[in-house]
Amino acid sequence: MAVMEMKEAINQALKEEMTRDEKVFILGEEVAEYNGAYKVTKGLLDQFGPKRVIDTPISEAGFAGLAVGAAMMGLRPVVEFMSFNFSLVAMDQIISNAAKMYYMSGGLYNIPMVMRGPNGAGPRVSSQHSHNMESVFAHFPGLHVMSPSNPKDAKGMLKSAIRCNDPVVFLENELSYGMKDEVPDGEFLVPIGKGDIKREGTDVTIIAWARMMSLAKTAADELAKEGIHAELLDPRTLKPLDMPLIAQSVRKTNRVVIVEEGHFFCGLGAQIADNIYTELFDYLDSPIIRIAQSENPMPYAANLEAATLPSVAKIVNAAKHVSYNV
Amino acid sequence: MAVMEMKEAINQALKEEMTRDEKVFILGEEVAEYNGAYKVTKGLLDQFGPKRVIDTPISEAGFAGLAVGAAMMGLRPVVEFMSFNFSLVAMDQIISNAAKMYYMSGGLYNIPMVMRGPNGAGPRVSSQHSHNMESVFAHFPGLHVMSPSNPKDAKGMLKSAIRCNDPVVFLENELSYGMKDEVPDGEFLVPIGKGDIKREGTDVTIIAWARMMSLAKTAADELAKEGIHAELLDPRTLKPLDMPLIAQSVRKTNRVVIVEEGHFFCGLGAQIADNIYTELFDYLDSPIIRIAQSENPMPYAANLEAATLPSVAKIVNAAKHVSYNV
Amino acid sequence: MASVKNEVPTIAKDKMLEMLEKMLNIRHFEEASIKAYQQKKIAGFLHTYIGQEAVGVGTLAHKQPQDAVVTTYRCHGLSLALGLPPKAGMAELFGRVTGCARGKGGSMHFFDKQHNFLGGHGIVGGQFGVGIGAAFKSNYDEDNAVSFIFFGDGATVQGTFHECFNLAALWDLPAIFICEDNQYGMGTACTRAIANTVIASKAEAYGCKGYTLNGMDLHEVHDRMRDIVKEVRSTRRPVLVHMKTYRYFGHSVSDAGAYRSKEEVDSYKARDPILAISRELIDGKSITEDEFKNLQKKIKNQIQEAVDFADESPEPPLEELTQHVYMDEVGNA
Amino acid sequence: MASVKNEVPTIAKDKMLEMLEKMLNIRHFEEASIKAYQQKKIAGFLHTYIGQEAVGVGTLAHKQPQDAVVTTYRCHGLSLALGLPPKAGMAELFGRVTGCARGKGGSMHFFDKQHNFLGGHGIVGGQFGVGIGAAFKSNYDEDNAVSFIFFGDGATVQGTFHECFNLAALWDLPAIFICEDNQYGMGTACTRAIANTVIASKAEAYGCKGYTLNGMDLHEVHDRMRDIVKEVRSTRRPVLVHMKTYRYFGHSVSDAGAYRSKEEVDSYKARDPILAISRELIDGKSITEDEFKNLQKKIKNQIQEAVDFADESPEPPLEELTQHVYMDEVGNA
Ligand SMILES: Cc1ncc(C[n+]2csc(CCOP(=O)(O)OP(=O)(O)O)c2C)c(N)n1
Ligand SMILES: Cc1ncc(C[n+]2csc(CCOP(=O)(O)OP(=O)(O)O)c2C)c(N)n1
Ligand SMILES: [Mg+2]
Ligand SMILES: [Mg+2]
Repeated sequence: MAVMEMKEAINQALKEEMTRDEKVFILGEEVAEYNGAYKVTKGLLDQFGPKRVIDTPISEAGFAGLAVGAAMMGLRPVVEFMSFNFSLVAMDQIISNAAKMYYMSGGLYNIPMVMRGPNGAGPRVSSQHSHNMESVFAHFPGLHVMSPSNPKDAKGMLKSAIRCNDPVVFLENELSYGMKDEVPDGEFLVPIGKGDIKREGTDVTIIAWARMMSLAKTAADELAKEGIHAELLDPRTLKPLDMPLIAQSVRKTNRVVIVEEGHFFCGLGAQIADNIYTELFDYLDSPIIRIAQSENPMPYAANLEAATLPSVAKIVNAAKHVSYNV
Repeated sequence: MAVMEMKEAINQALKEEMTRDEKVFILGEEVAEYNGAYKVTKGLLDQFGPKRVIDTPISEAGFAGLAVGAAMMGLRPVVEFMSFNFSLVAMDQIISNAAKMYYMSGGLYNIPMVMRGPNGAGPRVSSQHSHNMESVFAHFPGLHVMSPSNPKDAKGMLKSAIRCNDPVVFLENELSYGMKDEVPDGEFLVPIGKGDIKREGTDVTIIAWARMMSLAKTAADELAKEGIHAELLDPRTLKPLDMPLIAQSVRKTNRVVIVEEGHFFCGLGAQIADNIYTELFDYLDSPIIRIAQSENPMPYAANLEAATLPSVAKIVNAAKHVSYNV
Repeated sequence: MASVKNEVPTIAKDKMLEMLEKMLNIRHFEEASIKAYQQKKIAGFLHTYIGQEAVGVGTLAHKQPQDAVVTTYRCHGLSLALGLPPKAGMAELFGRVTGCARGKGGSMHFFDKQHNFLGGHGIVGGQFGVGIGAAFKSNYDEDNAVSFIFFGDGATVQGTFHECFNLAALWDLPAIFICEDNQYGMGTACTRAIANTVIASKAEAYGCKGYTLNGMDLHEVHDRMRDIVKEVRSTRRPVLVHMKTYRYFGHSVSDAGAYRSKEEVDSYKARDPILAISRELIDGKSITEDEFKNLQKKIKNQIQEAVDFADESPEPPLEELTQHVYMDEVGNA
Repeated sequence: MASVKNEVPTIAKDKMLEMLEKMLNIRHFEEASIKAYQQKKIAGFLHTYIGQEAVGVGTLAHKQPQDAVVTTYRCHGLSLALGLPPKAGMAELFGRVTGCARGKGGSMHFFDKQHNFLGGHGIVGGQFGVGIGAAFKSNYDEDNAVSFIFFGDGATVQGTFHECFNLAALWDLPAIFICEDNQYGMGTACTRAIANTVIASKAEAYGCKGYTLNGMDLHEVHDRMRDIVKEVRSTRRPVLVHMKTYRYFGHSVSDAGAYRSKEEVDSYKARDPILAISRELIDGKSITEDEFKNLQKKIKNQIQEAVDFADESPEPPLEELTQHVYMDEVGNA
């Protein structure tokens, strides 16, 4: 076990998988000579050479499409979107090609391809650079969607994603790249579709993923001081959801708060809530509260940006609200 | 009042608005000389000439972007996507530009622009041509989303959409273009954000929009035979939702079935359900049942396509299920 | 341009016959599919390749096993040219589990792994990336393959054309971009869609070579493509081939094609490659009239067998509905 | 290429002084913004225009009031060249309600309706459509405007470049596509991104004219753009202008620019347009050394005032959070 930053853990996963399987290669803007816009791919060019670590022009639809074709022919591309905001220009390749190919070819062509990069809010990067894309990608059958909340999971999840024979959208957070924690050496896999209880608790289940789990942890600390013991549940894989784990927790706590960084309307949280209401209606002592971004594009101004995003205070309030409402 | 097909009603709305306001123009593939791939724009070229009814090359990102710029400069473009499947190649223009411009310019540049065309399943058009896009567009603040279920609404809603000073995504159905009904002559507006009760009932609220309302009607007929009186609620505008109307109906029936043609996971139905659970928890006698497309890309084979889509039988079963579960 | 009659034929008699047979196979397959569509055995969109046979057959004559091929929704002809059994094609059109995509893809989404046929794509311009991805893989694995990327005139103005051609040129990918210019994208004449219709010249924007070929002339297609494929196989530089061709029917079976005059359509039919090649072979005494008629009969029978096969084949079992969404079973999905 | 010293100056002295002032204004604004960024008064991305001033100032000297302008995230320089008050620009960078986008846009999203400045766009290639849309509007309303569309070398390989240039050429839209080629897209030299770096030649793919200009030379930019703008205003045909220029700083303030040698950067700084023009005016006795120093001082003071103004301005009130999402209040939203 070594202590390392999130971005190093992702880097380690890439290195290990590229060493294990020479069909794995990486392409994206600035991933090679620049070592990655956020240094996630640092050292990979040196280690694996320009054949397998490839700087692309600013042609997301082109290189995402190239990856689909390469995957059909047996390679295992890892596409880095410098940020997932730029996946919008490649949306058709992701939805109409990557997600649909295996099905519409009647099982002839699967697409073992990972698309990864930072998702969601950056530091003050405004309206066009702050999209959370999980709810969009999760909507379309054919894609798996994963998003880690800590360095250890990041490594184990990305290794599984690269080994997956289907397209995986792997969502990171620029704001979490510097997060430090212990990461197991060598082979360590987190299975796709398995969530994790990050803290046990009895009074309320807080479901949060990616960067939101950090906020949830702080919120849980504050709640503990007031005698409310929150259970923190990280689905890790957002599609498919680990409903058995969610059910187990909700049966215990009977109260749920869902925290997502993205927009509220048609957000993934609505689906999680819907699943819980449908499967566990009788176990709920209170309506679920969802915390999400406020319903506006991301503003630049510091005060407005802060007001837009979920916060520890909002989580604490929601948890109290569902808890007192017995 | 004249009886006309859905596509004629849309055509009439376009004609009236183009006559009323010379800033309104139409562009899209085959809208002019071909009179529209589905004949929705029939006669418009003859009446308004090539300056205002414009055939485009197959460059959706280009012409959607052009419309955004033209809207910023004061024109009122109506963009036809031959089908909304092709909006995926223009996704960045819709999300990053049309939806964000007014906000990120601090209110300097609004975008009075309508994007319209057929959404969802066509007749046996397979995986890449059957996307329901409402849940994606509704996710991003800055867009209004509307989808009519009958010719009369189509006319009144589209006229309002064209007069709206913000971007409106207006989703039609190829499979409903031939639907006939009475349509008011001349000025007739359905306000954005107002739903409609298509049939009053007492036992269960069936929320359905666009083509699904036709299925819901047939289902309601069958249910009535068994003594179950379904109230049929068409939100018409999908964003913003008419929650007061939904609340009023749910308070009466205490039971809800939501029918959408698109995919289940992160579908709009999840958001509607979440709203209802949150606002009306104590009025619900049973968990809501959602009917949606099964979780696979659209297959071509007739039997599989039918199995994928919502059906009258599925709606009837769901309504019975929530009704008997007192 | 009339079909060139070579005194010293550049194509051996056997090869000519084989290509004629392939063209006939496509022609009759498409005619049968139109008929089946009218009988409502086939649904959705149906885009036929009739008129364009020389392009596909003449080009793919040079395909080696390791090469990949990708095209649009107008994909039956190329699949058959590659060797897809008509039964598997027809069954796909009928939506049967015996189809080349198990009935899930339909007319627009033929696939054939045996021949590295990567589809059958419904989104205009959606296949460029797939095609250069296969070319990329060939360089990666050093297997000396080339990638045949077919597309229509209308697709030249999609952003992916530009992005993918630039990528292929930048990275020396062995991709052959073949524009099947049938002069219309649906009802839009290409002069109303493309600012500069000298399509081959677009290659220069990427520092590459462009060629213009008469796609109605099987000799020209076959001979020039032999050289071009050879060139790309060795240079690893992408090229753009502008094939001037024509579709005799509407864009799809539901399009009456009112935007074209009967004269225009007839002028192309007069240069029909099947007509030209069969005449040439008969005139050159390579085959007799009777042999040709027998060949036609044989193929028609085979197509009829394909139709019968499709008709008798079962639909996909319902449990296939949610199969092939994902290859891997993960979590609780 | 050294700056051309004209014996018979093509640009009047007043105009030269005005342009020098504009370039200085941009330079000092950007320097102040870097400082404020280091002091954490500005956050997010900050892309400066330093080095490229001659392009914006020389080009926009020919903008008429009805013309529209659009560019990338590297938008401060052009806004100032158009006449945006530095206070409104600096306040935007500080995220204050007095900013040109009420503090909502930030560095990448300056807007200025008075000058038809349509932004400030963060997505590479995202602004092409906006630009040709404005040109379309000009034809629609017959107001004789042209549209200035600025973009980087890196953006030439986005699909929207191709789609929008084709549309502009097809429909005779008066759009001036101005590629500010600073030779890098972030850390990627344009030779590693663009297959054919003779960028002006790409216009031919659309049947249009392309021009290559030395963007470090204010005279050349000003004089050639005068003719080009005049041409487009009358022909209504789009053109592509390839401006060779350079950014002295990294891609954004967080980029150290290690991919470029000091020699390379210095070679461009030696041709700095502000240096060249101020020397030329002083040498030609259009102004004295002292007058130039006073001008610099005046501008520095104005920029300092802008910084102070920004610093003292309030953040947007919280009720603005959900304002400007929609203009129309509808339904129950
Ligand atoms: C992105 C996209 N836009 C629109 C369509 C609808 N569409 C299907 S085929 C077609 C015309 C294509 O013409 P061309 O590329 O010349 O090919 P052809 O059909 O003539 O072989 C159009 C507009 C589509 N499938 N994809
Ligand atoms: C579609 C898209 N992809 C990637 C980015 C990230 N990005 C921002 S600027 C930039 C480089 C652009 O270079 P160039 O066009 O030459 O403009 P310059 O910054 O040199 O002025 C990149 C890759 C983006 N903003 N949008
Ligand atoms: Mg065509
Ligand atoms: Mg650049």
